[in-house]
This record gives sequence, C-alpha cells and structure tokens, in this order.
Amino acid sequence: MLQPISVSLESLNLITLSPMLVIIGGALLILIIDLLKKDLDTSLYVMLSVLVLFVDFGATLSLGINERGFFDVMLLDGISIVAQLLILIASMLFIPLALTGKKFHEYSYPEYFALFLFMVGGFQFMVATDNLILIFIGLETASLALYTLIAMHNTRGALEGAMKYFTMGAMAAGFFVMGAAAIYAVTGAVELYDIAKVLQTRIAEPGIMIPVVGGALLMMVAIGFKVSLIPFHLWTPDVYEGASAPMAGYMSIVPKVTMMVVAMRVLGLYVDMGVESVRWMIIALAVVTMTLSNMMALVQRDVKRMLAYSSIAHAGFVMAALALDTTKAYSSIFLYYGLFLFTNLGAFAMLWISRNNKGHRYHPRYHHPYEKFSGLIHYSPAGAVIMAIFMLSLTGVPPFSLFWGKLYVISATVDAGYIWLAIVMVLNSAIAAYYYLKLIVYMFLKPPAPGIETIGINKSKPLVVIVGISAAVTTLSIFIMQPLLSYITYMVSVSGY
Amino acid sequence: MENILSVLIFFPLVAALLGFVVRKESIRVYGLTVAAIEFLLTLWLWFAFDPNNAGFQFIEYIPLVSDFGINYYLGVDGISLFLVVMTGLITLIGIIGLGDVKRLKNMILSLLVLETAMVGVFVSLDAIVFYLFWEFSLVPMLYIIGYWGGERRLYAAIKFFLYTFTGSLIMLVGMLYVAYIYQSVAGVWSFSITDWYALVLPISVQKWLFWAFFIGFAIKVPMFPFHTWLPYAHGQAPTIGSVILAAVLLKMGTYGFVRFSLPMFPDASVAYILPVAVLAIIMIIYTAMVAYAQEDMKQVIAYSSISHMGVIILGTFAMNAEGITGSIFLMLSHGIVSGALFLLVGVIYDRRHTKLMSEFGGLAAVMPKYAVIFGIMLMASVGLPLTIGFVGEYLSLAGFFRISPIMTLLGGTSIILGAIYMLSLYKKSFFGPVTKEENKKLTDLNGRELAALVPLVAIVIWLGVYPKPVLVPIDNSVKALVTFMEEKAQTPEAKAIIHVSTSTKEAK
Amino acid sequence: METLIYTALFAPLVGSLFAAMFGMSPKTLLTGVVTSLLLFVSFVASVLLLQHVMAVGPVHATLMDWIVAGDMRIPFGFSVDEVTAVMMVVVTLVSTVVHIYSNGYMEHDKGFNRFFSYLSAFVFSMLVLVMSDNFLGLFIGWEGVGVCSWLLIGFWYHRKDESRDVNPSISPAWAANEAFIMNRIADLGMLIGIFLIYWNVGSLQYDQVFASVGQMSHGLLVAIGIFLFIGAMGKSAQFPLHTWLADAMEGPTPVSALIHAATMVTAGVYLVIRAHPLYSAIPEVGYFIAVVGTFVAIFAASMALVNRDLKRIIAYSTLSQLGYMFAAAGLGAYWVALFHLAAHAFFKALLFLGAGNVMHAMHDELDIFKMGGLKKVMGWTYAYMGIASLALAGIWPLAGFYSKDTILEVAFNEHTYGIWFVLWLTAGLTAFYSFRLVFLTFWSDERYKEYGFHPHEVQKYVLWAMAPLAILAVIFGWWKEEFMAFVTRLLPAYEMNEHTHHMLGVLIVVTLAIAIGGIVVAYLMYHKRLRRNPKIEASLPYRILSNQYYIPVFYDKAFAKPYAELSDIAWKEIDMQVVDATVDGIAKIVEESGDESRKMQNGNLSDYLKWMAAGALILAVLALVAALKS
Amino acid sequence: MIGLSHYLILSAILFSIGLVGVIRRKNLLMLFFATEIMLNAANVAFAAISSYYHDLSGQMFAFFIIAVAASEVAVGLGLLIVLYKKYGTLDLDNYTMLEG
Amino acid sequence: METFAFYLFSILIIGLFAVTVLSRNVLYAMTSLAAGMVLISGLFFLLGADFLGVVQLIVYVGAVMALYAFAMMFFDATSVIKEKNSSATTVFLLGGLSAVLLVVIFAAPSIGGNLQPLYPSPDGASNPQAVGLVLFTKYLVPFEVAAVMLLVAMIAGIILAGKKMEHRITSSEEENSGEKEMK
Repeated sequence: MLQPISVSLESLNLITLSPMLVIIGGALLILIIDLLKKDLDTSLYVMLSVLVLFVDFGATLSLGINERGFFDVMLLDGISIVAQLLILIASMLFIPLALTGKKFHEYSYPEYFALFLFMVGGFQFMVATDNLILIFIGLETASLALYTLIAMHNTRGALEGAMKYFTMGAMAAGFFVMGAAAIYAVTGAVELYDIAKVLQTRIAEPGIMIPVVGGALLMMVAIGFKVSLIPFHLWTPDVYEGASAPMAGYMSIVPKVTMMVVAMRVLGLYVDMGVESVRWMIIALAVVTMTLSNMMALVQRDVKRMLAYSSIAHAGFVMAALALDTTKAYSSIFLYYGLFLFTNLGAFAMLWISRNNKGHRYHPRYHHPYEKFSGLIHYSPAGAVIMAIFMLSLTGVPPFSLFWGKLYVISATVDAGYIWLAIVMVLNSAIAAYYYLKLIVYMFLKPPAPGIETIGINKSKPLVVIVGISAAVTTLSIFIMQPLLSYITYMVSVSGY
Repeated sequence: MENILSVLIFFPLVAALLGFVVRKESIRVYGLTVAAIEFLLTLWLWFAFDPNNAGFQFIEYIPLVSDFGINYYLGVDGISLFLVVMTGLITLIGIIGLGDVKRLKNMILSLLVLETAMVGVFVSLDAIVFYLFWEFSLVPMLYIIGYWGGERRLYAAIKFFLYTFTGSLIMLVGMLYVAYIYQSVAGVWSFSITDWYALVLPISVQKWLFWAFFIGFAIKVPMFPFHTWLPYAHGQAPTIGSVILAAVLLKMGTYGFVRFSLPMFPDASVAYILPVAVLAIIMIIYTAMVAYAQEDMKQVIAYSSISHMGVIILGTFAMNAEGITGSIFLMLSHGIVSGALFLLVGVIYDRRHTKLMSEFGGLAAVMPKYAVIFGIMLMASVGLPLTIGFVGEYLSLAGFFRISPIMTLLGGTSIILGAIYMLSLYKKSFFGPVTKEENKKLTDLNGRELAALVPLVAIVIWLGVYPKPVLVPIDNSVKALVTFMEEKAQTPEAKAIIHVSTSTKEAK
Repeated sequence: METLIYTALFAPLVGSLFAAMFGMSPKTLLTGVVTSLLLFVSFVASVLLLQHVMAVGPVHATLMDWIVAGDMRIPFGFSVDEVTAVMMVVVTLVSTVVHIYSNGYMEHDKGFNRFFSYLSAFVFSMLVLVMSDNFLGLFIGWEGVGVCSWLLIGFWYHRKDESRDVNPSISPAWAANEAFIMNRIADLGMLIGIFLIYWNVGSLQYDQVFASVGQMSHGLLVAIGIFLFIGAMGKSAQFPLHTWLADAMEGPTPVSALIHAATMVTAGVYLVIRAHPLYSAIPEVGYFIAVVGTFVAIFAASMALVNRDLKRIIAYSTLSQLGYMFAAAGLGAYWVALFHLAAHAFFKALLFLGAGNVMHAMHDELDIFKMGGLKKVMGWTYAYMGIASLALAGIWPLAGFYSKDTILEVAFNEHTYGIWFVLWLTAGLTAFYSFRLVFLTFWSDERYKEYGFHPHEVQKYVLWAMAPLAILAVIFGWWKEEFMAFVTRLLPAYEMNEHTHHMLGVLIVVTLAIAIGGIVVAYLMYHKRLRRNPKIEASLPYRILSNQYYIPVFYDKAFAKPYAELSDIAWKEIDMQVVDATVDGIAKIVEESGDESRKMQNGNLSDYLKWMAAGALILAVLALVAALKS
Repeated sequence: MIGLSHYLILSAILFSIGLVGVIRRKNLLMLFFATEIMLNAANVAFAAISSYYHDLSGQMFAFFIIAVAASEVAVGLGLLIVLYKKYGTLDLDNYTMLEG
Repeated sequence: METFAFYLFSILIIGLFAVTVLSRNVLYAMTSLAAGMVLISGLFFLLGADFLGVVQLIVYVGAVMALYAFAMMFFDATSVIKEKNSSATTVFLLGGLSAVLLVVIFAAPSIGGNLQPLYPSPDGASNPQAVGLVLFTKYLVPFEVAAVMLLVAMIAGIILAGKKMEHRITSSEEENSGEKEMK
C-alpha cells in the first residue's frame, strides 16, 4: 500500500508562486466585485487591474533568483523574472488604454479584466517553469483567454481573427504536445533539466538525432506559431487587423516574449548541445521571416496591418539571436523586447487614439489606411511627431530606443561569427525602413486628408499619458541602456545561458 | 570652455526645441541669431584650437553604456576642426539665403536639428555616437527634401534616406565586428575610435572590414555606382537642402574614409587603392560627362559634385600628407563652392521657377552682380588658382601622383571636363542674347542674397590666396595620421606606399 | 627693391579692382585713366627694375607662404632676373599702350569699366606668370591669364551663336570657352609636369629644380620636358591646340593686341626659355619643339595667305611667329627666342592696334575685301601698320629683321637645314600675306564705299599712344648686341660656328630676298585693286586653306560632337537606364516579391492551416539538409 | 508482442489523420473534431510511453491534455456560436474578409 | 490477446477517425469521433492507465460530445454539410508526408532505450492511486492552473455565447454600416 507522504512547507518554497497567486487572486476579486455590484464603471476595473499588476510586479521583483519551488515545477531563474517583468510592464501599459474617449464593447464587461489578469497569470506560469506540462497549461490558459479578449471587441474582424487564431492555435497545440511526446519518448522526462541530463548521456547514440530533432521540429511549429514565424505566422496580420489596436500591440509583445522564453528553454537546450540542424532551422526560419514579412509589409495599405507584418519581422530578427547560443544573444532578446515593448505599444496606442468614429471613411475595409494620416502634422503636430518617433525607432534610427536593441542583437550575431546573418539582418532593416518611412512621409510630407481634424477623437488623458511614457522611453532610452543592459545580462548569465 | 564641443552639438538642438515657442513672424531672426551664435562658437573653437597639436583636443568623455563600451566621447583635430567650422558657416549662410518658403518655422527648426547632427558627426570619437549622428542627420534632411522639394520630392527623399541608410547599416556591421575584435583582444568593449586605432587587425580581416566601411561611406560620398540618389536629391531638394547636402552631408562620407578607413585599415586601404581609384576616376570622368549632358542647371552642379568628390577620394587614397591634406581642404572648398553654386541656382529658381538652361540665356546682361558671383564660383569650381578650389584639387592630384601618374592623368581630366560642363552651363545661361521676354525683367541679387553670397566669395578668395591658417592644422594632423599609418601597416608594400613626409621624419 | 617688385606687380591689380568697383556702372572715364596710370606706374617700376638688374643683378622677394602641406611648401615668391625683367618691361609697356589705346577704342562700349578691370587683371596675371620664382606660381599666372583671356574674348558675350559659315568663331562666348578649354587640356599636361618635378625634386622653386637637373635621369627629364611643353603648346597655341587663337579674335581688338599677340601667347615660349637648364639637358626634346615650331610657322602662314579676315590674318601671323620662337628656343638659342618674343610683341601689338583703328573706322567690319584705299583717310594708321608689317616681314633695319634673321641663322647653324628652309619659305609667305593685308586695306580701290562705310581716323591721343610701339618696332633690333649681352648673363650664350659666320652675308641676303619677293608679289597682285580668281578660290588647296585645313570642323566632328553624344548616352542610357534602373529595379523586385508572397495571406483559414503543415515539412527538409551537411 | 513503437506509430497515424482533417475541413465545427483527434493522438503516445517507462509523467501530460481539449471545446464553441449568430455560417470560406 | 486487442482497437480507431475527417455528414463524423474516443480509452486500459481511460471516457464521451451535440443542434447542422473541400491532392500529399515524417520520428529505433523512470509508479499502488499521488504533489500547481484554465474557458464560453455579444456597444454607427458593405 501507499505510504503517506509528508512534504515540508519550506521545501515547497511557496513564495515562488506569489506573483501568480496575486494575479489570480486579483482576477477573482474582480469577478467577485462584479457579482456583488453591477454597473460599476470601467475605470474602477482598470485601476484595480493596474494595482493588481503593480502588486504582482512588486512580488516578482522580490523573488530570489534561481530558485525552484513546488517539487521543482516552478523555476524562477533570471530569464523568467526578466520575462515576467516585461510581461507586467507591458500589461500595465496596456490596461489603461481601456480608458478611451469612446465606448468600446469589450470594456463593458468586468470579466474582460478578470480574463486579462488570468491571461497574464498564464503567461507568468509559462515562463516560470521548465516543466513542459505546466508550460502547456499556462500557454493554453493564456491563449484561451486571449482568444476571448480578441473576440470581445465584437467586430466582424475581431471575431474572424479570433476564430482564425483559435483554430490555428488548436493545431499548434497539437504540434506542441506531439513534440513533447517525441521528446518524452526519447528521454522519459517532461522537465527540461531532466531532458537535458538524459539527452546528454544519449546524444551519441546512433539514430537518436531523428526523434530528438523531430521533437524539436514539432515544438518549433508551435513556437513558430506563437512567435509568428513564417510560414506559421499567417494568423498574425489578420488577427492584428481584426483586434483592437491596443490588443494588437499587446499581442505583438507579451505572447511573443513568453514564447521566446520557452523557445530559449527548449530550443536553447538543443543549440547548446550542439544540435546543428536545430540551429539551422532557427536561422532559416528567422531569415525567411524577416525577409518575407518585410517584403509583405512593404505592400500594405493599412498602417495597422503594416505594423503587424513589421512585428513579424521583428520577431524573426530576434529569433535569429536564439540560434547563437551566447549570453549576449540571449540578453539581446530581452533587451530588444524591452525596448520594442514601449515603441510598439506606443505606436499601436497612437493608432488607438486615431481611431475615429467615422469608421471606414478612407477605405472600405481598413481603419488605419496610410491616407488617413496624410498631413497629420498640420492638425496634430505633437501626434505626428510622436508617431514619427515611434516609426523611426522601429526603423532603427538612433538615438531612438530600438536602435540600441538592433545594435545589440546584430553585435551578438557578429560576435558569434554569423556575419552573413548580420548582413541579412541589416539589409532587412533597410527594407523595413521604407514602410515605416512611408507613414512619416504621409504624416509630414503630404497634404492633409479631409476630415483629419477628427483623427484624435478617441483621445483621453490616460491614453495620452501612456503614449507619453512610451515616447519618453523611446527617445531617452540611451540613458537607461546601461542599467538595463547590465541587469538583463546579469539575469541571463545567472540563469546559465 | 572645455566642453565647447558639447555646446556646439547641443546648442542648435536646444535652440530648435525652444524655437517651437517662438512665433512664426519672428522665427527668421531667431534662426539667424542661433546660427550666428553657433558659427561664432565654431570660430571660437578655431581660435582656441592649438594648431601645433596634431592630436585630439577639447576631449570630452562620459560613459554612456559602459558595459558595451559606448561612451560620449568627443574631440577635434585638424581634420575635423574645419569641417565643424564649415558646418556652422554653411548653416548660417543657408539661413541667411533662405527665401520665402512655406512653413518657415519648420524649415528653420529642422535646419537647426540638422546642424546638431552634422556637428556631432564631425566631433564624435566614439563609433556609435558617430553613427548616431550620422544616421540621425538623415531625418531632418528627409523632411527638408520631402516637404519643400520639387515635384518628385517624395521619391527623391525616400531614395536618399533608404540608400544611405542601407549603406550605413552595412558599415554598422563592420563597426560591430571591429568592436568585437577589440573586445576579444583587450577584454573590454570599446567603440572609441582612439582605442580602435591601437588595434592591429589581421590583414584578411582588414580587407573585408574595409569594404564594409567602404559601402557606408561610398554611398554617402556618393561614389560611382552608388551615386544615383544624389541627382534626385539635389534636383528635388529646396535650395537650402541642396546647399547643406552638397556642402556638408557628402563630406561625411569622405571624412569617414579619413577618420576610419585609413588609420584603422592601413594595409587594406593600400591594397585597395587600385579599385577605389578606378571608381574615383570613373566618377570624375563619367559624371563630368553626365553633367555636361544635363539640361537643368541644378543637375549640372549636382553631378559636378560627384565628379569633384572623385578627386577628394583620389586625394584621400594618396597615402601621403600632400594628398590627404589636399582632400580635406578640397572638402572644405567644395563645400563652400558647391554651396554657393546651389544658392545661386536657387536665386534664379526663385525668380523664374525653372532651372532649365534652355529657359535662360544672356543673364549676364540682365543680372550682372549675379553673373559676377556665379562666375567667381564657377572659376573656383573649375579650380582656378588663387581661388579656394585650386589648392585642394592641386594637392589631391599631386598626392595621388605618387601612387600612379597614369591614374592622376586620368583623374586630372577633371580640370578639363569640369571646365567643359561649367563653361557650357555659363554660356547657355549667361551669355548670348536675352531671348526670353520673362528674362528681361529679372531683378538682380537683392540684399539678402548678397548677404549670403558675398561672404562666400570673400572666403573663396581669401582661402585661395592664403590657405595657410587652414592648411597648417590640417596638415599637422594629417602628418600624424600618415606617420601612424606607416607605423601600423604590416606589409612592407603598404609601408612603401604610405609616404611619411620628410619633414616629419626629420622632426623625429 | 621689393617695393619696386610689388609696385610693378600690384599696381595693375589695384587698377583692376578699382575698375571692378565701377564694373556695373555706366562708363566712367576715370577707370580708364586710373588703370592706364597705374599701368604706367608698373611700367616705370619695371624699367627701374630692369636697370637695377642690369646694374646689380637679380632681385628676389618672398611675399608669404601659399600652400603648405606635407613636404610641399610653396611661397608667393618673386624673382626678377634678366629674363623676367625683359618680359616685365615688354608686358607693361605693351599693356600701357594698349590701355591708353583702349580708352579711345572702347569709348562707346557699355562695358567700358568692366573692360579695364579685366585688362588690368590680365596684366597682373601675366606679371605673376613671369615674375614667379616657382612653377606653381607660374601656374597661377598661367591660369590667371587664361581666365582673363576667357573674359576678354567673351567680352561681347551678348552676341549670339552663328553657324561656322557666317562666323568661323561662332560667337565670342563660344570662342572664349574654346580657348579656355583648349588651354585646360594643355594645363593638365603642365600640371603633370609639375607633379613630376615635385615628386622627384621635392620642391618647385626654379633654382632648386634647375640645380637638381643633373641628378635626374634622362628619361625623367624628357618626361618633364614634354609635359611642360604640352602646357606651353596650349598657351602658345601650337599645333594641334592652335584653333582657339584664331577664334579668340572675337575679343575686342586691344585684347587681341595685348593678349593674343604680345604677351599671353608668348607665355609658352617664356616657359621654355625659363626652363632652359632643363631643355638644354634634353636636346632631342628641344629638336622636337623646334620641329613643332617650324611646322606651325609654315602651317599658320599658309592659312593666312587666303584669309579675308583682317584680324585672323594677323592672328595666323602671330601663330606663325610663335613657331619661329619655339624653333629658336628648341634649337637652344634661348636668347634669340626671347629677342624675337620682345620684338614681335612690339610690332605685332602695333599691327593689331592698327587693325583696331581700321575696324573702328569700318564699324567693326573685318573683311579686307570690303576695304581698300584707306590710306587716304587713315594716314597715321597706315604708317603704323606699314611699319609693323615691314618689321613682321623682316625687312632691314626693322626689329623683325634682326630677330627673325637670327633665328634663321640659328637653324642654319644647327645644320637643321630642313627647319631653315621651311622657316625661310615662311619668311616669304609672311611678307606676302602681311602686305596682301596692307595693300588690300590701304591701297587699291576704295571698295568700302560700295558698302556705305564712312571711315575716319581715330583720336589723336590714341595715335600718340601707339607711337612708342612703332618706334620700338623700328629700332628695337638695333639693340641686339646689348640685349644679347644682358640676357645671356642668365641664358646660355649662343655661338655661331665658323661655317655660319662665313655664310652670314649670304643668309641675310637670301632671307631679305624672299621677304622682299613676298612683298613684291603682294604689290603686284593687290596694289591696284582686288583681284579675285573664282577658279582659284574654288580649288581644293584654296578651300583647304580658307577652312583652316578643316581642322575646326574636324575637332567639332571628332571630339566635340561625339563627346556631347557620349555624354548624352552616359546620362540617359547608362546613368538612368543602367545604374539608376538597377537600384530602382532592386526596389521593384523587393516590392514585387512582397506582392507575390502576400498571396499566401489570402484570408482563407484552410490555406493557413495547410501552410502550417507544409511549414513543418519544410522544416524537416531543412533539418535533413543541415544534418547531412554537418 | 506489441512494443512501444506500435503505439507510437499508431499515434503518428492518428495525428496525421487529424492533420488531414484540419487542413481539409471547411466547416469549422468539423474542423474542431479534427483538432480533438490530434490531441488524442498525443494522448495515446503519452500513455504508451508512460506505460513502457513505468513513469507517470506521461499520464499526467495526457491528463492535462484532456483538460485542455475540454477547455478548447468550450471556448471554440463559444466562438462558433457568436459567429453563427451574427453571420449565419460556419463555413470558413465565408470568413475571408481579412486578407492581404 | 494484447496484440489482438491492440490491432483491433488500432484499426477501428483509424477507421473511425478517418470517417470523422472524411465524412460529409456531421452526425456520422461526430458519432465516429465519439466511438474513436471510447476505443482510445480502451487503449489506455490496455496500457494500464486505468485512470486516464476513465477520464477519457468521462470528459470526451460525457462532456465534450455533449457539448458538440448541443452545438450541432444549435447550428442546425444535423444533415449533410456542403463543403468545397480543397484539392484532395494537396491535402493528402501534406497529410501523407506528415504521416511519413511523424512515423519516422516516432518509429526511430533508438526510442525506448533503457531509461530509468524519473517518476516511477509506486509499487503495489493501483494506477489511480499512483496518479493521485503524483497529481497532488508534484503536479499540484499544473492541476490548479488547469482549474484556472477551465474557469477561463467557462467565462469565455459564457461571454461569447451570451446575449450581450449580439449587440455592439462600441459607440459607432458607421462602423457597422461599413461592415455591411463588406459582406
């Protein structure tokens, strides 16, 4: 018969769960408040969410580094903490965007905020573990919430996008579990550190490479889907277009950072072990992704869609760093996303502000065609300048933030000896410059579009504050580079990457 | 004022930001004042500069990202000093000569921002900071060309931006690689140019790095076959845009060669003299021919810029003090002369709204002052002795003669071909009877235009007759550079080709 | 003495600047007077300098450093030695005369002030050219005179382009550009020569360069000699760079007198004389120079035979005389060349000024076929031109006789009988065309009446101003011995050998004979009336000559037009269609690939899912390839 | 004797069947069936490996996959209901507004 | 016996699932899916994963199928469904190749080496007991997260299927009209 087992509370290291407990508790709190009193204003929930996130942020900051907890399921290494911080910062910037000048369907649900917090919790779980099971559960929790959040925008586009995202996500989930199964079949483990141990002993066995690489391949499909690498990216532009602008911006950062961490853990393991085919798969995906998505972004007529493709390209750009297997490369991923976060969220927030109630005035389908921004400088100089700053940052023009990110990623690539890859990366940046520039050209150099004076109709103080913060960080990033870089490098290196 | 360089960089930027408050009606005076103060500051820099010190002066050093070796590191030597002064001057002259354009305020503020970037490029001693200003200079220029330009301004502006952006990105890869090597040798990251100078690179590495930097600089210069953005940019840009583009922005490329390529890759630079010189000669001859075929006055001058830049490249790759000093002087003189020529074309464009030579003829009779100043600038442009244009061209060619007499002969056709297209321009526009009725009533230069042009004429003649105050500091720094290159060069062939002046040798 | 040097040098510059201040205002007599006075000052200073040099020796002055770079150290240095002093006096004298003359000649011209500004600037440049103590300083003057020549040839810039049949020079502006560009071609050669000197000597100072001639290899010397001579060929309009000189006659006549006869065009000769230590070391190049000079002498003279244009005839004669000078210099008789240079300056300037008077009288008509019998109305001018022509023809005892005859003697002395013969023949031709001009203009029937001209003599002071030239044209030759003694302090003396001494008398007679013969033929043909023979005029040789051997047309067809066409191709076909199109093509390819790859994003979920499955397969293939490779 | 490979191959085949269904189906409801098949295929593999290694992790994984599958059905059907209510069709060929 | 059962189940499952993905009739498809699920639970029992088998039965046959059945009624899709299926070649080529790929990966001979189980089933414990033990110790966190996930799914389902989604609250009229144009 079974022996009763006793587990000491200390060994569980419950503190490792504290951030997630906070956020799930917060979500439940919102649900309870909604149950107790209906018709509370959105602003209440927004601020509650921000507070919860803030507490979560504090809890995350206070975590010890490189701790495991709960039967080693939880893993709080440096990258998990950095990733969680990024997730939380992005979430804190995202949530106030609900306080718009106009009413939107999704914000009328208190559940929206609960779901959002659940989603954040899911993401946090995903990065705070190296157990494939928990990664999968966290992923699905977050994804299911995300699909719903997108659909709650309740336009045809949002529903269609959510449906596409959902379906492809289901398929990707299938690939993920099959990949996990393959790895499990080889190693008998579902925890990455065990997997690494076992693989290390078996790596020399003949034929082992087939299931090993096969597993990685299947996982890569799932990762590629979530990080939106070509050709698994196809949902991305459609969903971004359909979703509300802030949601699109959020999606371009948080799920990707999260999945990037998973990729670092899973694929990094292979690369670290010297499985060259995995490395080449990553590089190939990265190169194809940046190149094709840049080209596709080039021919877009809608700014939001363009930004969708651009975020794919950025993902590909960062993905390249994954193949390098150096501390610097891994650090550069976080640095890049840390900077990308502000810029891209800011850019999407600007689109959100420009969301006008005249609907499809400039184009039967698009909300944000380039023409809409024509001559913006004449009516809203500040808006145009800020948007231009974001675009220049995305282009990689110094001194704006993303330049430093690109610099560091390319530097990592060069250090690792992949000079050709670095050249491909910079050439892609050059292609990308065209479509970012196009928006600047429209805003600054073209005559004003009719009705442009109503472009800021969705403006509200919170939105302006968020945009302001993003713009300030984007512009003054050089001054935070040193602390940011040393912090991230430290966190990544203590995690053993 | 030990931090004068920071002041020089940030004064226009701060002024531009504050300028948003200034009301439209007063913005011209504001711009003039700011540019004048900046120019005076550059002059102050010149006077405070010790011409006998060949090294960097007014050094400022503030760590920015110390983990990654990026520092706010500034300094000037004789090579960059005058480029800074010229930047101040040309900006001031440009603002003086600025006609009535739409949205004057935006124009002036963009110019001030541009000035920050330009000064920054020339005084940065950290590669990343250099790159920062280098890239950032594209933005205001994009706006200036794209907003105030001609009919195809958008095409021109975007082409300008993308082309140079692409080139400099490749250069960035090169920079990162140098930094990486530095890191692997020295153990710490550094993007300081002076640190990089100390780095002896293996020749094979030098060779590809040379080309990586080359692409960045060559597109900016612009060298054949990367030059096609320039005619569009000039053709479409407003007068002030062309002036600054030709006078300062192009010089960034050649400055880059002197600042980076030569001292960092002496062996590669020597090894690639031939291909570079061939490109330069193609530039000189081919673009001179293209210039001759133009119908638009501005395009003639645009292509002539390319042709002259070819001579500068030849001088730079002469690997001796004569040639390099000459090329730097030619940068200055070309800046002033081409700036003036673009201003002059702007004058006629303001009056007639066309730049086609066929629209003119006999202007000398109608606008004598204009014709005189144009003539002086033309002569400076074709390198007449006792004008500023001669000194640099002569020294550049003389320097390169040591490398290859034949190629110098080919490159020297610049003085013939230059005369051909410039004189034919002058003949078509200024000589002959006045055929068009509209041209008979043209007014001569007004006070504002004279105020912009006369100082340039004075400089053209002053530095043509007495270039010594400028030449000596340049020469000192260049001699130091050449000596340094000779010491650093690894192959005996390179050592043989790099020619250290006997005076330097004796001083040792 | 430095003061004198600077006075001589800068007085014209001051005058030029002074005149320039009034450049755009209507005519002010003041400018003419002031510039002329300043020129006179310069002349006086030059004469004083000459005396000083005679008495004491060369003077040297350094104003300041000009170019300092690397080892190159080029000052504004001026040295006045024997050759320079002679040149200075000649230049300033002729200039002063021309200035005064111009006061009258340009009286009604709108650009009066401008003209004097240019003219004085020219003198300044010319003085820099002759006074500089280094090659680059010479080059300053070299280019400076080129520009002034450009300005002055194109002085009447407002005239429109004509076809070559109407006006062989097309237009003043065209001619100016032609002159400038041709000179530039030669200047490049000169520049290369300078570079050669610099990198082999390390200095451009004359004294250092000439001192190190001995250390340089022969080949190098030859190269330097040839390149410098190329420079000289441009400025002195030697074949094949000669076409500009005739076209330069589009400028006002005083300009032709000063620049295109007396001074600037002789700069090339001056250069060869100046660089005599160099050329002495390379006699084969000298011989080449002599041959070129000789060829040009007869070549130009032949064109003058049939020309109808008053000024062009004189221009060709200038060309021809320059050939003589080069022949002399090339053969090593530098002082003879210099002597002829000076003599030629006087009589040729006089000739041109006289021609100017005629033009003035004839309202700028240049066709000598439309003149005739002018001696009745223009006695003084006739006298001047007669003297000048006699001098040119080399009739004893005028200046031309001494100088030209010596050249022939030199040619004989060197045993280069071919050269001698050609030059001798040319002397005859010279006499013929000079007097053809004189007779057709001043004698024969008064054809001008048919064309409705009312010629009149010019102002008195103008005629007086010309007097010094006329006097010198007569008497200058008498100072041959003194001249030789003076300049051979610097230049190598040239000794005739025994054989020549014996033949001297014969040579003189032969030469005089052919000159007189030429005059006689001209007299017979033209003294009564213009005799035209349509048959001859239609004959091939005549047409070749009157069309300048079709060389301008050939240049046009062989160089100018192809260059323009090539330029057009370079721009429209290469730059636009190839270079730029490549760039745009790349952009287009990128964009089209974007459009193509966008098709995968067709909105259909089912296809998206297929792509995902396909992606997995593609990855598998990739993995396989990577595995096989490693 | 049935080895691990048998089960794994079965799993692979089932997964492929699911894949075929996913890429073939145009009706969203039936497409979702196919995704269930894919997840179940993984379950088979996990259960088999778990059993052969005598390791429980695989069974845990399979257990959670079942939970995920259930959740997905809930959300997926919710989405389908909205779509059907609003646009009256479940054929994905009708949902191609977002493209390009 | 085991072999026979395995092959029987396998063939049946493959067949049933093939029907699921190929049938035009949604009812057949669903029925065969449910049957396949049941048979898979049979496989689980065969593998000794009794707990998993039971969960499979309950969740799929009980819950999932019930949900689908409800949904089907809602969609009024009980009859044959017309699909414009895309070209069979592409589909089966992709499917076939994927099958080959997966089979290659999973049938690799190296799988099933002598590995030490990391979380061995405790001796003497029945499968549900063992599972329970692991689930509530090691996998407590994932278990709880799964609970959250189910909560999320529930909320999501309620919201999406709720009445409120039928009307848009977003303050814009034209946006709707714009959409109508697009239909």
